[in-house]
Amino acid sequence: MQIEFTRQEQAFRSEVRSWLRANVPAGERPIHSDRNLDIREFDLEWQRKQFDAGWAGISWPSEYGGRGASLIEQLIWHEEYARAGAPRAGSCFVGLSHAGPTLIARGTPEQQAFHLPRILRGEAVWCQGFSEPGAGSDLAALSTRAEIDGDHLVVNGSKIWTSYASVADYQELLCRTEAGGRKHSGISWVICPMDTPGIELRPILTMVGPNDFHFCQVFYNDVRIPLANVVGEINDGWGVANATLGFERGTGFIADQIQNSELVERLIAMARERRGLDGLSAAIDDGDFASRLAMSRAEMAGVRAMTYATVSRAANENPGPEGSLVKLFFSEASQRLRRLGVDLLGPEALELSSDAGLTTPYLRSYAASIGGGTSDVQRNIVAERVLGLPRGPRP
Amino acid sequence: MQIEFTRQEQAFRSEVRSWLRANVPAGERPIHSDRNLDIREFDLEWQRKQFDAGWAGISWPSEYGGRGASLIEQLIWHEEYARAGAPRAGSCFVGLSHAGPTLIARGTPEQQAFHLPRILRGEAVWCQGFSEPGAGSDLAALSTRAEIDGDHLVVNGSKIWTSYASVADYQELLCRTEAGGRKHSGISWVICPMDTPGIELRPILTMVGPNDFHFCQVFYNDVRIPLANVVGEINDGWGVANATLGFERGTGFIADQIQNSELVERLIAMARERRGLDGLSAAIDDGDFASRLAMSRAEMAGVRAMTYATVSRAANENPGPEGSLVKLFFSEASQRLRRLGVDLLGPEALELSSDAGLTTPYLRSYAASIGGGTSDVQRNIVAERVLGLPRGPRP
Amino acid sequence: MIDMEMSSEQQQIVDSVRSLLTDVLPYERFVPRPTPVPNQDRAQFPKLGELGVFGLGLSEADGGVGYSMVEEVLVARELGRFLVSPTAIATMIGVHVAQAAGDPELARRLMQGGTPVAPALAFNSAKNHFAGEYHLVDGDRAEWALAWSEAGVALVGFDDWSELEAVPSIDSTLWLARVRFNGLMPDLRVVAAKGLWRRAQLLVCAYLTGVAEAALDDSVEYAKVREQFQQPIGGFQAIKHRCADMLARSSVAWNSTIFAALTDVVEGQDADFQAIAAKLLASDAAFRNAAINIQNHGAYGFTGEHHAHLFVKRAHMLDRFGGDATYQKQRMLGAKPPSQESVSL
Amino acid sequence: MIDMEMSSEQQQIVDSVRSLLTDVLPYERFVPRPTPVPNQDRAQFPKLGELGVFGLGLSEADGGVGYSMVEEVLVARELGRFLVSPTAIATMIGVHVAQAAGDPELARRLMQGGTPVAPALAFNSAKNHFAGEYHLVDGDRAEWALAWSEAGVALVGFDDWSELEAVPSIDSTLWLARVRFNGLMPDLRVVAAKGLWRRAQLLVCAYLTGVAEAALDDSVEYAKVREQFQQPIGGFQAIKHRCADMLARSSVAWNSTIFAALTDVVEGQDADFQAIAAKLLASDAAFRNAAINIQNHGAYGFTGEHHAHLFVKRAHMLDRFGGDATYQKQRMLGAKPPSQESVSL
Repeated sequence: MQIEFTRQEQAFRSEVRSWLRANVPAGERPIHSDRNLDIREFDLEWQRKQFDAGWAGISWPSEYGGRGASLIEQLIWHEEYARAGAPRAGSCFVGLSHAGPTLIARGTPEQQAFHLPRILRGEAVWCQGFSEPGAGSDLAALSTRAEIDGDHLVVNGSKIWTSYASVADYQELLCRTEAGGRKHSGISWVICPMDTPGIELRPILTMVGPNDFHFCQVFYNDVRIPLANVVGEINDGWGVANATLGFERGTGFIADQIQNSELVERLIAMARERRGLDGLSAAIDDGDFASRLAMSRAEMAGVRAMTYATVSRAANENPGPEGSLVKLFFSEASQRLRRLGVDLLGPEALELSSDAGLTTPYLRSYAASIGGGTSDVQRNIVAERVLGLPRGPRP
Repeated sequence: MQIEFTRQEQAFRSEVRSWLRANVPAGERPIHSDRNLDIREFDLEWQRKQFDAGWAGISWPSEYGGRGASLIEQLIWHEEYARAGAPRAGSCFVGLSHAGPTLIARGTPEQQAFHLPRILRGEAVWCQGFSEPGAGSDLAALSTRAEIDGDHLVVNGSKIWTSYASVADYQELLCRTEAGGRKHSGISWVICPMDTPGIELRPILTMVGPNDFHFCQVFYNDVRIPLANVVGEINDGWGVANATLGFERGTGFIADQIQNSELVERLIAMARERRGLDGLSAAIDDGDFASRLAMSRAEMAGVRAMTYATVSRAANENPGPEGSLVKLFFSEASQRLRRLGVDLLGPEALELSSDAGLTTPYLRSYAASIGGGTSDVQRNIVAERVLGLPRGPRP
Repeated sequence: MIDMEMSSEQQQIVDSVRSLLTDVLPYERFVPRPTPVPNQDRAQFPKLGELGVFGLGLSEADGGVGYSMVEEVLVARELGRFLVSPTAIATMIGVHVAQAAGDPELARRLMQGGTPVAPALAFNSAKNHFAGEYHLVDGDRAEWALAWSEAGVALVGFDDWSELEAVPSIDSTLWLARVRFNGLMPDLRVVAAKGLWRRAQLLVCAYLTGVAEAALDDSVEYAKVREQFQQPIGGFQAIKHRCADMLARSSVAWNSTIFAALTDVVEGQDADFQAIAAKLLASDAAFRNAAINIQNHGAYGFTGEHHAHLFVKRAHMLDRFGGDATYQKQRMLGAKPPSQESVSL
Repeated sequence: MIDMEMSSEQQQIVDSVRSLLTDVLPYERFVPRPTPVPNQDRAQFPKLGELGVFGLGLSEADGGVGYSMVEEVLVARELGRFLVSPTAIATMIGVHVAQAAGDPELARRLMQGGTPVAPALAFNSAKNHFAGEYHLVDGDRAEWALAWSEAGVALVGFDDWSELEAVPSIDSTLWLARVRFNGLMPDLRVVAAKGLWRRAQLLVCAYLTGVAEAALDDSVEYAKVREQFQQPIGGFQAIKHRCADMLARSSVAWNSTIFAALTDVVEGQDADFQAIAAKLLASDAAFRNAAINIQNHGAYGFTGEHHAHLFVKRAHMLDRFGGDATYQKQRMLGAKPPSQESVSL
């Protein structure tokens, strides 16, 4: 057991830090709203910049054009990235963190040769098409169907909660290619070009604000996709989709964790400056605020420790369902923290802020225990796969 | 809608109050420990005193010797009783609040004539024999069996969590008189004289303290009970046991609620007097303690309001599963409160106190969400019977 | 007489309000439009006025309907359920202020519903005056604001506002502005000692309880029909137990609110105590139930397409009206608890 | 090198301690007897001493085993799991105090396990001395007590105790007494600045984490075999989700504890910060998991026949050792967080 970065790792950190300091875009990332092409341009430009400097695909093997960084280097990269205030991968996220790695794991050489460079070079935006209106937590119950017609699939149905659908070039699309049979079989993983005729989008407003269109619902009406776009075996899409689960090996939360750690520090500083309810003493002299701030500070330190542990475990063996543990704890801790932020803010909390404020991140935190698998789903996973408790009575 | 006691009710309250003031035993109730006959004597004597003054069986119809008080009068009685610091019914509880009412509802005239006066006059102690080691939350899964042999039942098996078994004369015993068939049928409700040969007791220590033997496990080894002791139809014991559910019509928590309300006030007074961590300001100036005290004060006020609402509803119609709601909220609120007590106490919390202290009641509060149906069971009841949500997937 | 059940007359009042609201202010009005529209609830207030909503608790001699605070509380709960603009609550209170402060003409006008009063949420509750900074809620082009401080409640006319500045609102269905009131003691005011603040507080509690109950109803309804893993999600303990807890919380909130109102009506010495307890419990129920309702709906609950998020946002708005939970906790500890004597009322 | 997994050598240490404890201090020792017996754990300490438990972190030159704080933490966690008398923790710390304060002879004696040190829990943590009122835990006929204040940690010999008064203990398996220490500065002490308090703190954290983990294990084991409604109760979401939350909590507690220990080893500037965070998280995990474990066991969990209640009571004892959560929260806000620079260690 040890936590001490090697000389090489420290050198890597210095390199990352100076490069980021010099290159992180100065301007704010455009607002993510309905069909905002600016955001695509912003994200792709930032991706190109990283590519040109050799940072693109930090976790991708170098034979696929990635940086091929070690897990610890990835940890360092994500830490420095967040601390430098670098913009989120945004519309490049699905390509870099899910579609790309899936293609690496299961794609044909042709699929890889075509798509991987485009993702890395910031030339193509990907989105995800997994969830459906009728299949949320029960993802495998999906019913979007694809019938084979010659050398094409003909897709009909609908996907939902698709981020960046309106600016994406491709979608990783799960659809049912064989009816009947068991729920998890008969699904295929398909590369769906978003400009194919028959695709329609409906932007979905979030609760965060009146212009916050984070997701789309995507409708498929006789959408013809070449059979060559199927990744992996046909009908084995469930396996393909799960091939990259845990691909991030515990590094996935680092940005959020650091952002929240910084938020705790900001709130503590704020509580030292602002007057409390009596208008005289500082807010931090109120034991209730003090107690919540102290616990949040400890919790965020705990999440960091847990992240290091996960990364160090993943370096030795395949990551298991332990990622669910981090998510479970972290999502609730960050919800508590962000609620604390608006409570400290008092009256001003009623004013919708920018993302750098406190109210908007607070509203956004409602998604923390829902997106990427609800806390209920995480608890099932932890209880059944880590603790070995029996599956619940399900029909 | 109205909450104003009538002149008659106020007069009733005065009468109760002065009688209690003059008659509540001065000494403390003996400790409830293993085979402590003192406690039986104490409880029965207090019951006799109430009987002599005409207060026994406050909720029982007068034709069965009870006081026949209205529901509001019962509420007043319980409030005054608790405020006067009158001793808990203790070993008389099961007779007065469960076995007696069951006999009134389903007993034969002979059973009633024999037992009811003995309960009221403080001559007989009853205990309950429902739960079994293998049938806790799933009460109906009980397996203690009773075979018919001539004009007797022969009982074999075991019951658990029986309070006052060691000082009881009779037990209300649920046993299986018909094997096979559906889980809720084939059970009978039997009056079991505790001096019948073949009954053995094993006292069970609680977590409260090294002498706190609140329960017994009861073993039955060929225990012969006359068939005449069956109450209601044979094999209909489940119905008999449920005949008096909700008999208390919301008054069951009044004593606990008042005790906890008084505890909040005591803690607030204590927090004003005791120094906080810094040794200078009062503990109540710590916003964390203040916040918890304020919420507990509000919660106990809320429980009182809820009790009044339940009683007022029960006066109009049969009480439904709403009692579960009060229990659900109250048990957790009182656990929070009692934990707050030991937190305020600081170092002294490590010293086991008397029941009038803070540590012992704190430890006892762990039972609040377990005894009388766990909080999980209450949530199932509320969700299924009040909200109409589907029963969970059970085989 | 301990009776906390609605009489048939009270039930009728509730039914008629509910039926009107179902007609004119259904949740569907919150479905987002391509071009967002400002809150239109106030346009329906004359209909509410016609029904007597705003003069419910004023005596018939003063031109009101002649019921007590209890009936007002029953109606405010429905306003909360339907997420009616909180100007409705401020208007109900404003009527009493105008009448008590000697402007029956204004009281009459407010009662009709054509002159909505905007709630003014104090940044800090001043001890003995009304001047200071406030948030004005849904008060665009309003004539009157209802200011509330420890001094009491007051109607502050448009002419006495300054530095009005519209700000982005946490709840996009409610226009929000910062404003400064300069008058230390507006003419139209009722001092705290008169107890009108308790009525105001309990109307806010009732609204918050309505929010908590509506969030529960929303969850239960969804849990019965939404299927995952081939069964209604309401069959899963995770969901059903959360719903049970929601009911426990909203029941406590409601019973505390109505108990406090009934205590006020009989002039119980613990009326302050009960009104403060009710606010803490109602606010807590609204916040928690609203958050859990979003969770129970999954991603759908996080959208702006369903109204679940509005329960959260209304909880924030109303929590601050008359002082938020932090403030109420301070007051809770300062309040006089019911004495043993007061049990005999 | 970021490696938070146990090496095979470390695993061997843990295994050998666990195997010894399984043998000599199984949970069965807590099954109540007709006549209660005092805690007998100390009788086994020589065996622990033989295994090296008490000198694990002392250098070989000083007669110890020569491992680091990390191995001590690993062992303290096992002591918590087995609910070993916390005198074991105090003895581990006492060895370092004796050695550092210049009494190697005593250090050697303590290491052997025949002279258990009783933890002394300060009523109030004095800023710059050790005098004051303490609770002495399992210290009947002990020679030494380990006092801990903001001044540091010190060994206080029997001769310097006064006003010793045995009191009923919340945990009947641990003798408890009030005692006063009169010496402001005992001879055998290590001042806070030397950082030994962090080692003490992390051994306590590890014990508390062990308690939290053992409570979880107890729940999981029971949930797999206990049947209700014809199935293991672990299949019900109410139970299984609580178990998942327990694991999340104890994982955070463990990772924080070991992270803090590793930070201390490399003399990270944020070592204080991490040690305080770990205490808050470990204490929270122990309290909550212990309480939930009782709930998961139903009535059985409330008895004194099963050891579930001891997890709660040990949490109370250890929480106070070195300062309870209220105190730690104050310190947490006063601590220096890891700076951006320190990330590069």
